[in-house]
Amino acid sequence: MIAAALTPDSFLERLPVLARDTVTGLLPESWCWLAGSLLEIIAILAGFGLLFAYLTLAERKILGRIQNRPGPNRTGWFGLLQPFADGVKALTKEDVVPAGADRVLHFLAPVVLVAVSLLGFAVLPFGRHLVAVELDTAVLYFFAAGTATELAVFMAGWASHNKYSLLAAMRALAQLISYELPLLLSVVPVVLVAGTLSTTKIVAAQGGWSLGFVPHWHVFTPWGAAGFGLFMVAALAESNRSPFDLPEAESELIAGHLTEYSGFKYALFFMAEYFGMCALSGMAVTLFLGGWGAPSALLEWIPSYAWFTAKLLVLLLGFIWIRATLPRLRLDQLMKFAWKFLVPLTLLNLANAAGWSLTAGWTGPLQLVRWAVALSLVAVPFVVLGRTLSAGSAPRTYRFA
Amino acid sequence: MSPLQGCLLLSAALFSVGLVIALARSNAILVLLGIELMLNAANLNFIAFWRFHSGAAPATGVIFVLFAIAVAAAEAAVGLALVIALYRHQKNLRLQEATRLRG
Amino acid sequence: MNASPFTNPSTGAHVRSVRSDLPGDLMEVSMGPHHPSTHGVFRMIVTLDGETIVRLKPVFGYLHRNHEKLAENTSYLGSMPYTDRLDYLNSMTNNWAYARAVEQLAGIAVPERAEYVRVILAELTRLLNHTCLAGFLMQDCGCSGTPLMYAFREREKILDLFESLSGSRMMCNYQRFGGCRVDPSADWLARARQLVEEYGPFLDEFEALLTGNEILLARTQGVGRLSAALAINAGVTGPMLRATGVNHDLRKVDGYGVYPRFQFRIPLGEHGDVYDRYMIRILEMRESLAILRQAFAGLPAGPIMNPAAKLRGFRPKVGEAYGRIEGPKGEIGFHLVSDGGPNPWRYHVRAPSFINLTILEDLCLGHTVADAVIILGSIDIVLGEVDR
Amino acid sequence: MTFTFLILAVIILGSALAAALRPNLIHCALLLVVSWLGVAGFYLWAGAEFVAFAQVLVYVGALSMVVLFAVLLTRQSRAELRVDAPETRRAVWAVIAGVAVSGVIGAAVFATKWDPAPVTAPEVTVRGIGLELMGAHAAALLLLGVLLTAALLGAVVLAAPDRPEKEEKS
Amino acid sequence: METLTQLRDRIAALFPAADVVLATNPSPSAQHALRLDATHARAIATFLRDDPALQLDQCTNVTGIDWPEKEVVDVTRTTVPDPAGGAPRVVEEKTRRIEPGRLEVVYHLYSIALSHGPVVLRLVTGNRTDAVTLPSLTPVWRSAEFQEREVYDLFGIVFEGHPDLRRILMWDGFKDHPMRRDYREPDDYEWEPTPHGDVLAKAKQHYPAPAPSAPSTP
Amino acid sequence: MLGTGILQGLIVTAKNFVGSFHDPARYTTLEYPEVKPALPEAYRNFPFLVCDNATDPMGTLRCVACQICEKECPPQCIYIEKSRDKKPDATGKLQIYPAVFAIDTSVCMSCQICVEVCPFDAIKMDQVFEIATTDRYAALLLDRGQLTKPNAYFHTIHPTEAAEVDARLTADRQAAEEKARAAALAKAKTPAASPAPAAPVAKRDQTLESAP
Repeated sequence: MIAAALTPDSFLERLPVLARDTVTGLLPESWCWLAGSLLEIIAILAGFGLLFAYLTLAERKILGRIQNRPGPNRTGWFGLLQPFADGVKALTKEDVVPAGADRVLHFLAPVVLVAVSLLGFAVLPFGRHLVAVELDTAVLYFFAAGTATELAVFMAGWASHNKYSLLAAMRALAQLISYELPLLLSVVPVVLVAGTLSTTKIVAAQGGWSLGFVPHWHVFTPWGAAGFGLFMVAALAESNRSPFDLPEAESELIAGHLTEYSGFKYALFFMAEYFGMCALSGMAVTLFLGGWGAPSALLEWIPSYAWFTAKLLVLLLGFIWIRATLPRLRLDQLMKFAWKFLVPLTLLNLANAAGWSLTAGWTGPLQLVRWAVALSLVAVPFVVLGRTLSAGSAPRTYRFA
Repeated sequence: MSPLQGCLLLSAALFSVGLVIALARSNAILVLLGIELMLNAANLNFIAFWRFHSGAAPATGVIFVLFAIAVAAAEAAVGLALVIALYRHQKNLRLQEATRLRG
Repeated sequence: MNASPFTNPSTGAHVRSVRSDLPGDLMEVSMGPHHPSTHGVFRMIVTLDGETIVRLKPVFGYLHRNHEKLAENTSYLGSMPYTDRLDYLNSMTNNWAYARAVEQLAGIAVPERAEYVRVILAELTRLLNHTCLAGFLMQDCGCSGTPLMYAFREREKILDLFESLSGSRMMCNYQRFGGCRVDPSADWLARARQLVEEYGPFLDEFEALLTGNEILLARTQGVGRLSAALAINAGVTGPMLRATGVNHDLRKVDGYGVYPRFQFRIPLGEHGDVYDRYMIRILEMRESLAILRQAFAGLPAGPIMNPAAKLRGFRPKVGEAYGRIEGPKGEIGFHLVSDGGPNPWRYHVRAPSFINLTILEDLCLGHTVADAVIILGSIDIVLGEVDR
Repeated sequence: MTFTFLILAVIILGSALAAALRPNLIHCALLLVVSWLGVAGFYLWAGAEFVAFAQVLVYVGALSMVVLFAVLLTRQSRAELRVDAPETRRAVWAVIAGVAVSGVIGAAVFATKWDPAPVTAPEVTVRGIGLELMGAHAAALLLLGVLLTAALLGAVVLAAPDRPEKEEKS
Repeated sequence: METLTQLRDRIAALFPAADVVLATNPSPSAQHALRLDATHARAIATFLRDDPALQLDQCTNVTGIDWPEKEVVDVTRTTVPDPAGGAPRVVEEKTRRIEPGRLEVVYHLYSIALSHGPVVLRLVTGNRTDAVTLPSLTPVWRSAEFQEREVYDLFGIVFEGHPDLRRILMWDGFKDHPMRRDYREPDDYEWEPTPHGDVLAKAKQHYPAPAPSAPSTP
Repeated sequence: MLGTGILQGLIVTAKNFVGSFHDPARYTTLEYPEVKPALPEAYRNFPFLVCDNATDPMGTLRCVACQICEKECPPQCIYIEKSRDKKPDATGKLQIYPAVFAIDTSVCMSCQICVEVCPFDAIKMDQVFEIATTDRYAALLLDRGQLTKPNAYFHTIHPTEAAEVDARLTADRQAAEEKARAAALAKAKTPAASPAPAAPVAKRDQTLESAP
């Protein structure tokens, strides 16, 4: 069978590693480490740079299609050159710094933002052999690296000397304070069950299949599904995407922290937003969707990085789909949602995961009990908290005269 | 100069800078930040001793610092809450003017 | 701040709560005149405490072209195309209101067929306006254009109808004193009938998209509450007034045109908040569809213009008249004073958006910037009409 | 004494000193963030990965936000952010105190006879830290939890406005 | 609803000092009006709003009208019996008089509660220059707030007791009142090459020098 | 339950996304320069002047420079100067003609009032809307030559209206001829009688009364 011949360590699977080794093999021994790291950095920059470019196009095209219009289709075949046209435009536009702005911070903000949002990619395992840095504390590193993004948004908002931007800066801070906690807490169950902070080990813990086609991904457990949902909601907020795009609310604050940015700095903000989105989606794939693992034993011959990319793209599509549909929350509602809904749910989910890992030995009918309890621990709080959260707001019936 | 001495000197310098900030500036937030710096200097010492001094238990220094960071976070949270309460009360943050415990 | 007579309860006037103890840490933001959510060139000078609005002063007039002065220097007929440009979404109802005022001033009768056609066009205009408003309001709530594009997709179909009838999509210039300019053909009526049949499913889709959306409910319910008493006292009309629960619709109250012949209901709100204003408009669209069906069924044959009506050299006798109809945004009225000459001596537009704006500050106080945007959106203003 | 250490020391001390001198509160806070990042870098250099990331997470991720929030909440206008320069007399005394403290500590550091440092960092894994925390330091961990809860509640109570209608923000 | 004449009589009974005149409207619309005097206007307006039989709770429309000074020819016809015993003769006597200029504010009132209306109120200023103060009815009907501001802006009628009497459509620094009949637009427009005859002529007048860069004051 | 409304919305957008690939009712965008919109017959844009004969446009202009449209035009974008001499019009009758007839299309608001008030069916609404120019002023001022288009063109853009107008004009012309013939006959019979007045201008219908 060809599939069997290709698994698990086929040529395709090893191709990127082989390519790297070929290049570093040309250099003297002492340079290997540096060259290897540089190659990895270049690969991540190029890969995600290209992904960013085409993600902007995909977002516009998908939004267009959802809105019954074609989206950009003039530059190149099907508009495929649009991202480059945008890039050229951004580069050639005048860079305006408002009078009275804090010039240094105004300049630093987009740079810091992009730099920081790139850091997270270092520990994502893109494939069986593809992880830039093997860290024992990878998950902690990932979230530590991501914390500075809102700091950069704050810097941009504050340095712009614009009232809308200042409001955006306040919103960014409030949003971060509210959403960092559920984001981290929704990850903790995975760490608890997998017993490690290392991303590669977390992916390894999700390997294998029941019956050959039900993968042992965390998302297929009750706590994992809940954790995945909570993580994605918090990730939406963390990456300032609709419906949590409050700092950038274009219908209220025009573009919030971006109001006073133009040209390439503006493009950098977008780049950082998409990088953040990709990094968080990649983390979600790693933590809940089995990372680079194939969904079925029969499909394992497809290289692992292809699976990772496919899962990543599906999540990114979800981001775009949600953006096309939902209105924006208000700041106080956002905080209420975080503190009164997400945080309790993540805490309960933590307990749920703990119970799940304690009852790992249960079999037979006890297994059913285990599932029932875990499911009810997800569903009941969701319904109850959801009801209290949306208390007083419901579709109304109207009287007629 | 051994690495340990270097680290301890750095820590001492950082502590002094924190002290100077806490003593010289009158803004309550800055004073708090100075104290934070001093705490950081102490943490630096723990790690320095853990790394460059033999005889310590393998994880003690690290765990000490973790506790210190947690306590520092709590301290900062309470401190900043106090700052906000102070601001509500006297409409500025000058510590020299905060001379009464009762409003 | 001005000493406000609103604070005197002995006059029975409606008190506007003005905070006099403004604390120090306030920020004044000038929202507009170029702000994406002010629906044109409109400006709100907002004083914020954090993000909470403690004072809001609307500023407008950026589009002021002294429409009324123009009309005083133009013949009665010549003002008709200018009325298109007042509320540029609703040129048909503007035309009708003006035609009605002139008809009252000069005592011109309108043939029955023309009355039916006017009702058809007015209800199509109502559909158009409310669809647009729903789209704009959702856009203000932060939807990335999707509801707006759906609304515009349907609006285009109505505009196509207007175009093939009157020759222009928005600046229709269709009504005349004593009738309508062109008689709609059977083909046109068939197309309009088909549009009406297809509109119900579109409304269902639109409602499925957002009406039950939890975020929208949270954003709009309880926001910008308007009391019935204040609404009446402040001259608020149209869906905004009915959202507060006041049963007042000129189609029923005045019974102008042939409206008394149709069966339709008036949806009434209860809370007077943004959600009610939005839903009243959605429900009104469904009632409009019912009116349209009846109008198509009952459309009589006959002339479309009163043969006695003059186009050129129209000089009404000395006198004055105030004619009003229920426009999609509220009561649109024209006050005409004639001195017997070819031009009106005084021509005044009672613009519903303009008067509905009176209570903007009352609605926004205590809410946040984000709410101010959707409250303004729910008032449904068109600056062409506000500034005139 | 490595080159990395020197760079880190320059970053840490330089940004802290700059923070001591800047009149602008936001700049001070952001410079201190740099200083904290430097400290995290130091931990990383010293081989304490976990602590380094915890430092970033807590100081850069949370504390800096709270500080900036406090700065913005307690401003009256943009001009207010410029804190008056330190009074000369106080500043002089503060510097004297600072120099004295570092002098004393420095003298002690040089006077003490230190054991030679171990060549490699002690091996500390995340698992090891976890086991230590739940084993030897379980009581301390519990106490810390109580302390953090108390601090959180205290902070909320302190910062909560007297007027009940205002939204709780921090 | 009672007729306007009855209403006038009722008001006259309630406010004996008030001068209420029935202003007839000769057009087919037959929307006649009550002309109130300024001193009692607000009291009468409050009465109209609060009277249970009227409940004119909605002031829909507020307009200003400018009536500049004009010469009126009054024709009085007198029938003179022919002393000769023939058919009586009609003698037309023409008198010319100057009707003084005035500004007028018209309020259209409706009742939502009782679904009737309109009751039209008119307030008249003394002249068009210095006696242009009228009482504001905004304290009675909030809807008059912006509309009275508009009348103030465009006609220059000063409403006493208005909470926030500022210009509303024109900008704050604007001097004149553009809806007055004798308003002439200031000669301040920017020259732009236009083929339109009138404008061209005006431009020539405005810029007598060939160089359009240096506008001269008229 | 929390989230059902959101899910419903997501389903709608998904339906539209899929529908945009196969359902023309959902994918409504026209890509303009390549795909031109189908203009309805009633569509109106700027006015043009009708001449009866394309080979001699100025000679067969229907306009007699009565200046009614100039007076009635709300934005006053029409500018007419009467000729000093007279030229025979299409029916051979001597008429004044416009020496200058200009429309400033930068001012014109396409309201069609000039068409409605014209008693001679001489000015009609065009359908050309791609008249963007780089010159804001002179290029948007259309003079007599640019404005004049033959009746055949009018037939192509507004066939129904043009047919009506032609029928009416023919009827009027015949009536005029008949009247003239009758008058001539009567004149021949009773030369003392006053000559019949010149054929009245073509009247559209009763709604149009003669200009004041």
